[in-house]
Amino acid sequence: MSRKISYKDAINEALSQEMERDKSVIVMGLDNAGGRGTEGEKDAWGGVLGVTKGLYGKYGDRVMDTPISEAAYIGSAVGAAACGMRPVVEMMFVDFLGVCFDQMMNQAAKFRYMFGGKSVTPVVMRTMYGGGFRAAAQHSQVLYSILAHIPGLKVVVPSTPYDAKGLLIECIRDNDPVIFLEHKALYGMKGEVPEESYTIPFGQANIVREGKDLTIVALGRMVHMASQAAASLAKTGVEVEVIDPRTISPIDWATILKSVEKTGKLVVVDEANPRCSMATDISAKVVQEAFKALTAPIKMVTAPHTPPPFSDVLEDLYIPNAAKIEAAVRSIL
Amino acid sequence: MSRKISYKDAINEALSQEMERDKSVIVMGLDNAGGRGTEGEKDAWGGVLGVTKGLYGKYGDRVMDTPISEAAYIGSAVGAAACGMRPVVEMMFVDFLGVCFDQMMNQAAKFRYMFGGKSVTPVVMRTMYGGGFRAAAQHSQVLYSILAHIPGLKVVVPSTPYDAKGLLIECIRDNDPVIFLEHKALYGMKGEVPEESYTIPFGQANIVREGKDLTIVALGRMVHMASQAAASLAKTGVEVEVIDPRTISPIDWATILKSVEKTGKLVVVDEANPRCSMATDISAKVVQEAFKALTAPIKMVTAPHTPPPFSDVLEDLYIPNAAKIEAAVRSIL
Amino acid sequence: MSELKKEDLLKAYRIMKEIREFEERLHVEFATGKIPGFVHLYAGEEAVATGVCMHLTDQDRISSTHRGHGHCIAKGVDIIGMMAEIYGKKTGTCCGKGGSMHIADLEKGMLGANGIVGAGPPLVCGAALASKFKGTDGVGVAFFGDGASNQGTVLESMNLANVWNLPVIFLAENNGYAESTGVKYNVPTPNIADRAAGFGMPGVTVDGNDFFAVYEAAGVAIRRAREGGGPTLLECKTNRFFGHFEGDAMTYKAPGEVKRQREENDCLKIFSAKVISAGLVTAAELEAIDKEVAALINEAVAKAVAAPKPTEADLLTDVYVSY
Amino acid sequence: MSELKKEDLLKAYRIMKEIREFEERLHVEFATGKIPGFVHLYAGEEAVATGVCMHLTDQDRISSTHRGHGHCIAKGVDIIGMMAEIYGKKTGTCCGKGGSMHIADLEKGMLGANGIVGAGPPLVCGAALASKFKGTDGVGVAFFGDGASNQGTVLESMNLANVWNLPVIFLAENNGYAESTGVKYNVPTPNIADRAAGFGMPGVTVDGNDFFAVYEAAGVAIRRAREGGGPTLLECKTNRFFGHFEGDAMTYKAPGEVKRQREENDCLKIFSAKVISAGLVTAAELEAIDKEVAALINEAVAKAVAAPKPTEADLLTDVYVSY
Ligand SMILES: Cc1ncc(C[n+]2csc(CCOP(=O)(O)OP(=O)(O)O)c2C)c(N)n1
Ligand SMILES: Cc1ncc(C[n+]2csc(CCOP(=O)(O)OP(=O)(O)O)c2C)c(N)n1
Ligand SMILES: [Mg+2]
Ligand SMILES: [Mg+2]
Repeated sequence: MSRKISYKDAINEALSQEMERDKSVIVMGLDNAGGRGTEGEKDAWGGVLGVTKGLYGKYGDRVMDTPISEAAYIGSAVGAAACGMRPVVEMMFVDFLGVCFDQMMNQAAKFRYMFGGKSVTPVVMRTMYGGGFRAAAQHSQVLYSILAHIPGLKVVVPSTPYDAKGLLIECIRDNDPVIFLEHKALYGMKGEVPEESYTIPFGQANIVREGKDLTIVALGRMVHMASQAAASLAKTGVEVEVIDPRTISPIDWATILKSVEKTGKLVVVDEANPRCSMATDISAKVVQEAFKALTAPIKMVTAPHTPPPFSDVLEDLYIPNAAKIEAAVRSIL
Repeated sequence: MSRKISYKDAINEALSQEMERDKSVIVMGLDNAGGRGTEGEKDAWGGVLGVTKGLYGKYGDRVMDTPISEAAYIGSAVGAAACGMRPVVEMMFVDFLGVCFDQMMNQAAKFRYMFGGKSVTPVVMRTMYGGGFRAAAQHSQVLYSILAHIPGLKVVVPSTPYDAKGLLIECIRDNDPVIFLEHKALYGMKGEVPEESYTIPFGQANIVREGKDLTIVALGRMVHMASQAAASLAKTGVEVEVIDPRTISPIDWATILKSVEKTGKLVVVDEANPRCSMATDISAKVVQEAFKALTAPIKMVTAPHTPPPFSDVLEDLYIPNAAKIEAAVRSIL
Repeated sequence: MSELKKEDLLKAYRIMKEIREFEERLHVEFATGKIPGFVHLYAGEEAVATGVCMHLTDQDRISSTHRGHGHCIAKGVDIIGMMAEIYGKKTGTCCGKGGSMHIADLEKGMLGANGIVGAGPPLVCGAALASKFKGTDGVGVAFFGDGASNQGTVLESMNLANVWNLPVIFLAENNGYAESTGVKYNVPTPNIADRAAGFGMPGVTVDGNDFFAVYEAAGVAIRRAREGGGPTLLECKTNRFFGHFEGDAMTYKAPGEVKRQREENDCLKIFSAKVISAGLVTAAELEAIDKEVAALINEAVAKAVAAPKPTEADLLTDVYVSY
Repeated sequence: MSELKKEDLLKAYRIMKEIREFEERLHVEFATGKIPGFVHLYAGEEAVATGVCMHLTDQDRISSTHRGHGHCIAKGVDIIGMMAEIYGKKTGTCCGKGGSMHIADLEKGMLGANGIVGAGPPLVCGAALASKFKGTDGVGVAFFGDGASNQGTVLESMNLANVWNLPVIFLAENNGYAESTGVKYNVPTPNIADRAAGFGMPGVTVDGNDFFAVYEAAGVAIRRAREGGGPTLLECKTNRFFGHFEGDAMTYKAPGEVKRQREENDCLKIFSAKVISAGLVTAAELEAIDKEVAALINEAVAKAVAAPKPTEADLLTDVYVSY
């Protein structure tokens, strides 16, 4: 497997292969084809950053463009999923969840429980998250903690092209509602991705780097920051273990706990705001379940408790980075 | 101060006194007066459970009823707040935030930061939360963790009539957007409440009961469950300290940390679902800041990772109670 | 009337009567304190759900509201299971986990009552979309109230249904009230159907207490949808006989308002009078149905009361298919 | 035209020209890579913001969109500060914390550009409500696009404004596109203004490239609102000359479409031709303004480039008034 493609192309390929395989898979979102109702090119956009580009050419009207009515079209995806389809619906940026959250939180997530187990709702919601684009307070948020808080949703945060493809295919085949979060600053990242279809099961963390001195759990784009920090620490003889949970609901507690049992120390790296976050979630689990093993305070490296700022200097200070992670690690060595 | 009134009446009194004092305070929400556009009584409802009953008689059109358009009317409250009013707007149940969250999360919460400090948005959003009414999955949620995650919002969870009145008046006078969460199962609870107006500052926890053996931090209605557990434990000689943070954003970390420094043990009681919750938030803070003092794993007592069930037997199993808290305490003594 | 065979007329009457009896009985039982939670009764509005659902099969889907019992019964959901559900019993339609506000039966094309005002129309758009992709001629009907007509989701869905040319009927049940607030306050036009034109679809208003008016108008809209003609907004003006939910004293209604409606605008009385005077059905035939329905509701209550509650083992199941 | 004094005509031209020059210059500067983030340009639509805001004072409030520069300039926000903001500088209108999508100036009655499509109309309803309570005759204008006309918040707000009888103008800027999608796909009626009737308010459509048409129609709506007559939906049909955002190749437009619009439908050209041929203003007077505006924009860019960035100390401030 030596073919390298981008995170963005890996997502596109996963969608294409699943649409090919299963007629009940449909794709919908703002401008996911693009150019409808115009006199110019059809398939003009493939979504705002081009992730679904080309699918319209291959699958025609199974790629549905939508009016700017997130609640209605995401709700439609939920309804269609409850009636035998497997929609992959895009909420362009996760920051927009405020206009359509009910359909995910109170409808999709709760149907099965409210209906006594007598329904399945295999809807996938793709959405972009995260900072680095100087896109300011309403287009740079992370927000997956909010989604992970809701029982009934599954939440997936791939950090590499390989994981993006395998996890997205898993999402589409899964019978529960899943939110698939794409970090917009990773779209250009290239990595090895098999051409053939494959899946990665939910709840299976990836040990990105082994180490005995300290455990870092990092999410999404932060996995790469953590790896950078670990590489730098290794030069001074500190062996850090870096874990990428890949899915945060469900989450692979066993791998995280086992690592902390070994290292006795934990740093959690989460690009989100700190309060009630995945960083606190992982910290809390570890202090409950691996307390005896802990030999130092847990450290969290997160964005501060402020909205994302616009200016590049401020955003660079805002997003966790390798230097901050390294400092957090050193503070508890 | 010997007058006892209910939690519900305390809220009503706070609203009335502030409307009396300050003409820029207005109240809006579904049926907050009631009976508009009918041939029957005006002021017929005072909100779905009667909390605002009587305000229309006293303040007339400053009590505004609204169409069922939460995004529009809550957004209006936000806009009015940015233009010199002090609206107290009701989102009937916190479960409805999915239809209007954007106006709180991306508008009210972010204005000041996005606008470089050049705005104030003194809007208060009152909302009911919590279980016990057999109101099932879409009318029993807690969800304050989602709100606490968002920088720019303040989040208040009064557990007694006294706190409800003093905190609500503080909310109304505060210059930031505040969410005021009323536990529907506490409305009937009576307690001493001064007739005159008073405020309780944000970020000041209440030590409900002192003790040296273990710290319980409990929120909202759970404060009473924790007190019950503490009373029962006291009979066997276990002295538990019970802390009610009263506001969760900001939150009084100093009082919590000081208590854990003393007791070495922590149980957090949160009626919410467990993932990315206030329970994890408090656990994470303590393991970061008071690690050395900790002599046992932290325990969380929360609802399980499921939607709220309807049937009374299931709901009783779902909501944390004194017995579960006591068991959690005993498990780490 | 002529369109309907006698068996259809009897069927329509039976459904309306089942709903009425179900609701009247719940009103009584609720007062005893044995029924948990919030209960919103549909009594008075029976002709609407029935007139619409008489056109539907199991492959057509509806979404309902917090006031969902009538829609469920009209769509064929089992009454014994519904009653048990409302009592919070393990034998209920949703195993006691949903309750009155969440009764659903996907096999019957009933996508659920819903505790969130306005949540149904998007779901029904999706159901209709599924019908299109699956190549059935199934339609979707979104029931919603006059109050719900102001919820953004409802308005967005109307537009979406037209953009996607979906076989959807937006069925506005205008009972004059959203909780305690009159439709005259919340809706600034004479009819909710006036909103249709702005989304490029036909809007029709009928007397929702007249089964036949509903049946006919729904028939037109549903045929149009089945044939690919797109969505319709159909408004039915009707009354609710009980409070917004059980426990509501209805002081916002004019004195005698409900009494007058029960006397003059009761869809069951209107239906009976019409079919009997037209000689299509006899009073005795209807009385026979009344008896059967009474027995059925008695049975439903007795079974619900006797049924077991869910147990601790049920608490954590059915959140996910797999996790 | 007759209504307007010469100084008003010159003022209108100056504002339109400022917007045009600001946007054309940003287009050039963006290509150099010095401007961070997403930038949506208003060029082509100047007559809309200008024709409306010429009627407004600082106590009237507007909400804007992601495409907000034109609204800001027309509402009197300082151009030097705006440019610095777009460059992410400490001297910017929002101290560099907001950027292009969040420029606001509450003193000027400008409630903010907005990154959330449809978020503005609710806010403006609140602003108008505040005017009513404070007893000013201030109005609110909510600018939104053809794409935004399908967002539930926008539709809900129209209804709410009527229910509360608010002095609000819903100003639909129909530039034919929502990102890459044509209005013909998203909006099933000939005009967005067709939605007004369903919410009980007047709906008017005008040529948004004709400053005078906008000015007149806005004047009627604003007077009506000030006098307590309630909301109006005013649709202005116009064009955008650049992509949805900078970087968009506009392959969805027909070949030559923008070129044709620039030639035939440029609001600045149309305005100039009208006022000059009517003998109200001379070409020389307009050229003098052009020069002043060019100098102003040069100055704004130069100052923005030279200005300091925010510093670490700014990161954590301004989240709350107190915490
Ligand atoms: C999003 C949301 N807002 C408010 C409510 C509370 N609520 C439940 S029913 C109702 C009134 C609905 O009125 P209408 O749509 O006319 O239906 P009806 O009760 O008359 O059948 C309200 C406000 C809710 N459940 N969901
Ligand atoms: C809630 C939400 N959905 C989607 C977007 C992404 N988005 C930004 S602008 C835009 C198109 C808006 O079109 P229109 O309203 O016609 O305004 P125009 O860009 O033409 O000025 C979209 C889809 C957003 N910012 N917010
Ligand atoms: Mg109603
Ligand atoms: Mg547009």
